[in-house]
Amino acid sequence: MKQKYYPYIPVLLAYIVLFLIGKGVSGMWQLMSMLFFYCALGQAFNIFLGMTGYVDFGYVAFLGVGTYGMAITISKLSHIQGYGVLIIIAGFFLSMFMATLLSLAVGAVALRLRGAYFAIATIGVNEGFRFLIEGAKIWNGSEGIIFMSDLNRVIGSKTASSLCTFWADVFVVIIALLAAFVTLIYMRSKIGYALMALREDEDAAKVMGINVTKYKIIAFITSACFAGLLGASAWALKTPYVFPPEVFEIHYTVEAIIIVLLGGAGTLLGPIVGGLVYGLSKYYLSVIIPGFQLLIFAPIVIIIIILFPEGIIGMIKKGTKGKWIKRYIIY
Amino acid sequence: MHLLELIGVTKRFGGLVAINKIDMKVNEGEFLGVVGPNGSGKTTLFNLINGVYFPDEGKILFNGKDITRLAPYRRAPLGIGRTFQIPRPFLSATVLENVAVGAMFGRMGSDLNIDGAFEIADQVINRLNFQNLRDKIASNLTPIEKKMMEIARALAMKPLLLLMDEAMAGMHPGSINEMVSFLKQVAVEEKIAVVSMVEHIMRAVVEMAERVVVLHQGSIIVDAPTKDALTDPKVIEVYLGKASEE
Amino acid sequence: MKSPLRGGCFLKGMHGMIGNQILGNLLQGVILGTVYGMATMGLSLIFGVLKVVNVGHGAFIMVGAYCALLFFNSLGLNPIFALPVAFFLGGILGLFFYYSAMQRLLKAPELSTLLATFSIGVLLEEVVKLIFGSEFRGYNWMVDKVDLGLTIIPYSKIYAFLGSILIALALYIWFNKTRAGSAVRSVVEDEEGARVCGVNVRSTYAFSFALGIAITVLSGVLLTMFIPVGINPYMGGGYTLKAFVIAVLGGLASPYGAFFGGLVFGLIENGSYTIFALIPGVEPFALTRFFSFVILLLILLLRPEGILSKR
Amino acid sequence: MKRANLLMVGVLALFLILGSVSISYAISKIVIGHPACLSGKYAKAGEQAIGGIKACINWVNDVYGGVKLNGKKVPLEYKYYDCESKKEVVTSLTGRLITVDRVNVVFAPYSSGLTLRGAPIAESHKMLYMDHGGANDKIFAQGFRYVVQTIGPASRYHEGTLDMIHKIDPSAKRVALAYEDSEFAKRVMEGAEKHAKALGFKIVFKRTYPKGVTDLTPLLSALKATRPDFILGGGHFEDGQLFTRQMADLDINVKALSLIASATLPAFYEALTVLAEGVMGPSHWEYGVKYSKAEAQKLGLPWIGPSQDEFVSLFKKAVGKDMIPDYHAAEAGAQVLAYIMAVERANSVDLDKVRAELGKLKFMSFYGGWDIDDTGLQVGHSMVDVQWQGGKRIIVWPEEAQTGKLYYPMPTFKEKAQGKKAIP
Repeated sequence: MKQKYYPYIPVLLAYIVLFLIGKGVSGMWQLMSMLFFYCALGQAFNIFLGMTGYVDFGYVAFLGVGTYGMAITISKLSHIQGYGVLIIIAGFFLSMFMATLLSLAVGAVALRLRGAYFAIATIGVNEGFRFLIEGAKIWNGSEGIIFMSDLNRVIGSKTASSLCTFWADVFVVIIALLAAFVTLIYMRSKIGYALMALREDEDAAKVMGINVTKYKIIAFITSACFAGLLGASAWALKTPYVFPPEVFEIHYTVEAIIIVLLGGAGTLLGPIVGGLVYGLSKYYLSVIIPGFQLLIFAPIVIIIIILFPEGIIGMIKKGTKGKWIKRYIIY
Repeated sequence: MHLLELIGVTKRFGGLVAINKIDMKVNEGEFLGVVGPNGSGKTTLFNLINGVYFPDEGKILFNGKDITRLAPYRRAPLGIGRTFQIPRPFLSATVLENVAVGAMFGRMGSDLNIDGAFEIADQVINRLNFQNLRDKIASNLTPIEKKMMEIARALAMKPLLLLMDEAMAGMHPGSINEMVSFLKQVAVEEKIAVVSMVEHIMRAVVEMAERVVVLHQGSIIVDAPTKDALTDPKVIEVYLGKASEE
Repeated sequence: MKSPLRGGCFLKGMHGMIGNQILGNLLQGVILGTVYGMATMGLSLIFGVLKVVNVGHGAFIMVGAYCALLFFNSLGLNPIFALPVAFFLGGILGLFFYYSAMQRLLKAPELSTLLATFSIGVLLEEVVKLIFGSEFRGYNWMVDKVDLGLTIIPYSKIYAFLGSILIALALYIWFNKTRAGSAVRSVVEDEEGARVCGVNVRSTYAFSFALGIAITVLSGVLLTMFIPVGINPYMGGGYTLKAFVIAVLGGLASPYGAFFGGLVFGLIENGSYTIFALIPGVEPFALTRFFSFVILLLILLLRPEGILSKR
Repeated sequence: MKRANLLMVGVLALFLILGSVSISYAISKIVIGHPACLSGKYAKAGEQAIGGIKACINWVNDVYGGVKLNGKKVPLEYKYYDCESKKEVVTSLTGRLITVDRVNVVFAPYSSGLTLRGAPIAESHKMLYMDHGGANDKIFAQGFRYVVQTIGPASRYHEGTLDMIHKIDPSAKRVALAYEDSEFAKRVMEGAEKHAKALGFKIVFKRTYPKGVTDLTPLLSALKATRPDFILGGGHFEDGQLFTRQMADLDINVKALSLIASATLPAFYEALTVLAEGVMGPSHWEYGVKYSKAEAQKLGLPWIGPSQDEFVSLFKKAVGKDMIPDYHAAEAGAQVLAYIMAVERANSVDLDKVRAELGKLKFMSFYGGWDIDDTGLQVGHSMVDVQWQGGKRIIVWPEEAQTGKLYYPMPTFKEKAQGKKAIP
């Protein structure tokens, strides 16, 4: 029964190692915090994209509302003195709540659609939502919210800056670990098998007695919640401002897709591997050949899609089906 | 009371009628063969029984419960299992996992945990004795192996009614007989009613089925014990009509 | 927001001024919409045949725009001459990307095809950026204007309008009157059937992809005849999103559906502005965008086969 | 062994003596830190800024002879990293500059967003943080004590234009505002609206359009119906081209058209050719402005730094290519001058003293005036207005910076099409 959770050990170790490198080697923390972000992004998106095979092209919208959730809480509650930490926690809750709400709305609409239609619908949701915010001047419209001063007032400028520079990243790591854990729990439960079945053959899955809609929505909401939290910490707390065009930038969705695909969709270890490979290559490409990263990266992605559709972990996993290494490490 | 009962069921697609006012009964544990040439509406009939389509007219009762408009995923737990004409395995999963999924969401599903499901899967695989395939990934199976796996998956659902769409097509006679005898054995033990659908009247069906329903252009032309059915002039006509094509 | 503008509007009277404005905008909408429709036919054709959504669609429009730009600025040639070249270039690009990538992804899940087409778009953008830089370019084709009272329309727009119609018409004839055309159509309708009827589906794939890209690049030229400025490597993104809405309006898998979808879209975008402008305290322009995506969702839910198709 | 001990004693003694004389001599150099945008989407502006900073640092060290501190001349040094225009990177580099490199002042990266990203770290480490690339006024409403601005705030971009028209054409009263719906352009719009009302203009149209818009026809036809005398607008690079082009298509003729960001760029004229004739745009600085020592004396302001031509040649040397500096370079350079002036007046690099002096500081350089209010917002620098005349960018406002007369009213699009140039 215990061994159920062994596959979590490598995940845990990976993040601990990254954390130690970041703390230990001077000047490394920033690179690590970037990697944390990408890994967490992949980990969260994997729960939906990887496990259901549905391509949500509007995923970044959930990070967006998450960012707004934190921004709104802090700027609205900043006048209350002496509850700093509580306000931050409240912010996380609002972020999660808003992300859940949006995911429910989107799920109710878009999850009736399949394949390309679903992808297009979700793009529509993301863009539409952004233009609604700008057009109807919701949450200050295009001017966004700059809440540094509020954050200072809430927890004091010293704490605020250590929040921006250190704790926000720690939260990201925690979110990543949580997402990974939930992924594992799902994989080892009926949810995981139901999702696998509907990913492979939705109609057959129905006939087998699987309530596909239910399981799709479970995965969708879970994934969206983590996205909301991620937005709240990696964007709102790390940069105390939010401008609509920045938080609904579709390229973040694409990055997330690449990470998941690179590491291996629907695998536990995939997002970390994908996040590391993507983050590092992106970082060093931009150091070596600033401005030409994409020119190199785009064809590489195409080649990977064609040659290794299962992603790095996916391939290893396939090779090790039923062997002990798979049961404990590659999952 | 009958296990399955279709009352005046009709299904249309656009203009044309696929299933025309069909009345049909299946008793617990019986072996029923549904025979009919291509396009006679067999697959549509199955899709109506397990809820892929809803009928335009008529009622479908299962164990006396009206399931006419019940979603397919709610029918499997009642005990309706199915195999497809072209097997539809979950390709990325191992054979064991495929079969286990059957158990997980089948009739016993609600009171089975993961491990329980895998035990049942193991049992079924052992009975069909293809342990050698147990940990193979479904995408690497041969078509026949896929069919076998699908039957195992369906049996793991512990169905009361098993709908088999061209289950033995493409198998060589040896394994067909094996299969048939195996199915009979299981069916008897677990009181499964098997509805096996075939395009042509073949020994397997004859041996297996106690009763045959012959479909033609969406309606039942004959519903009789196997021996009488096979000698029925209407049937012969239908199949002579088809003979030329073969 | 009590900007004197609104006061002014109401004083001048809704019906008179606002009415003319709406009509004028609708007229502009029809013209622009036709060009948009033309610019979406390629997307629909490719989806119809290969069941692949070309997320890099806009990048090919961008390539067309650069064709027109070079023809005018470097060769001093009227952009109309760029049309055949763009078509040819598009065909080559299409074949190249089909055989190098798409061919291997036909049976792959959406995840792969969407990401692949997106990456192809990025690749094009970066190559163009490498060659021409990321400045916003444009050309100034001096043509006369016609004043229709309601609004003024320069001839360049009218050429683009007529060009789009003619090309759409040509495609229509080609689809319905030629053998190759009907082969493509049969694959769209029922691939299995087509195979049985002896249509070479694989070559039809390659051909349709190439044709789809070709008319997309071509439409890029037409678009610059409508808007000859702001040409830069990343101009495509906006058009991709528009194309999605339009394609869905037309039923995603039908090129002519897309063409008329474009018309409708143009009317919606231009028409709704003046209406939204009457709501105090909002940014009407952003709302028109929001509105178009609402329509996208509604159609996907209620009539995924498009507004024009009869069920 | 023995020798080592002796040596140590000697060293200690030396330190004691030096220490007892005066601690303040410990400062042997002043370091400016900068998380610059060498790559990424702001690379162009970043390269300019670095060039400008280097140019002015070289001027200080070689021409000016270093920073006067307790009667000694202390050299300036420059320490910068590439932030890749990524918010993720700015944070850590700012931290590194302060904690590891121990710089005396940090110059913010380009853009309001990135500037905001670094501000909290600087603030928490009690470090002076000078902003030459973030125009959003809101930065200075966040309660930062040590953030100081050199770039003019967005809200003032169009003030000069309004003043100019107010002065030369009292009959032009109807103004239309049409800006991009972005954080920056919105600020410009608000500022313009406030100033216009103050000057008694009548705002007949006020609308925005979304980023990345491809067709402005509906907005412009609504605008046309309000018959404005002149139009202020813009936001980014592409929309300005589109705006002017479609004005021409719809034959909307006004006495003046001023667009932020796009109109001052060469690409603007290249794309529109004759249609761009007479179009104006505000800029923080353009090559050719006439700010000079004499000018400064006339206004009673202290003058410091290189003359414009000196600056340009220093800049070319610094970037190592024949490139004309734009306002990104000028404002970054001017910021160096502002800092050393404050240090000299404070006669110390102590944060609070320097900040206090910056608060009082008022001076002119090749970049123009420099003066901040008590929130740190730049109020002393007025922008110049540039107009396209015969394919050249002519500075037409303010008068003390003029390189040519304003062509007013702007020729109609028909006249332009017939080849009429906006040359007075």
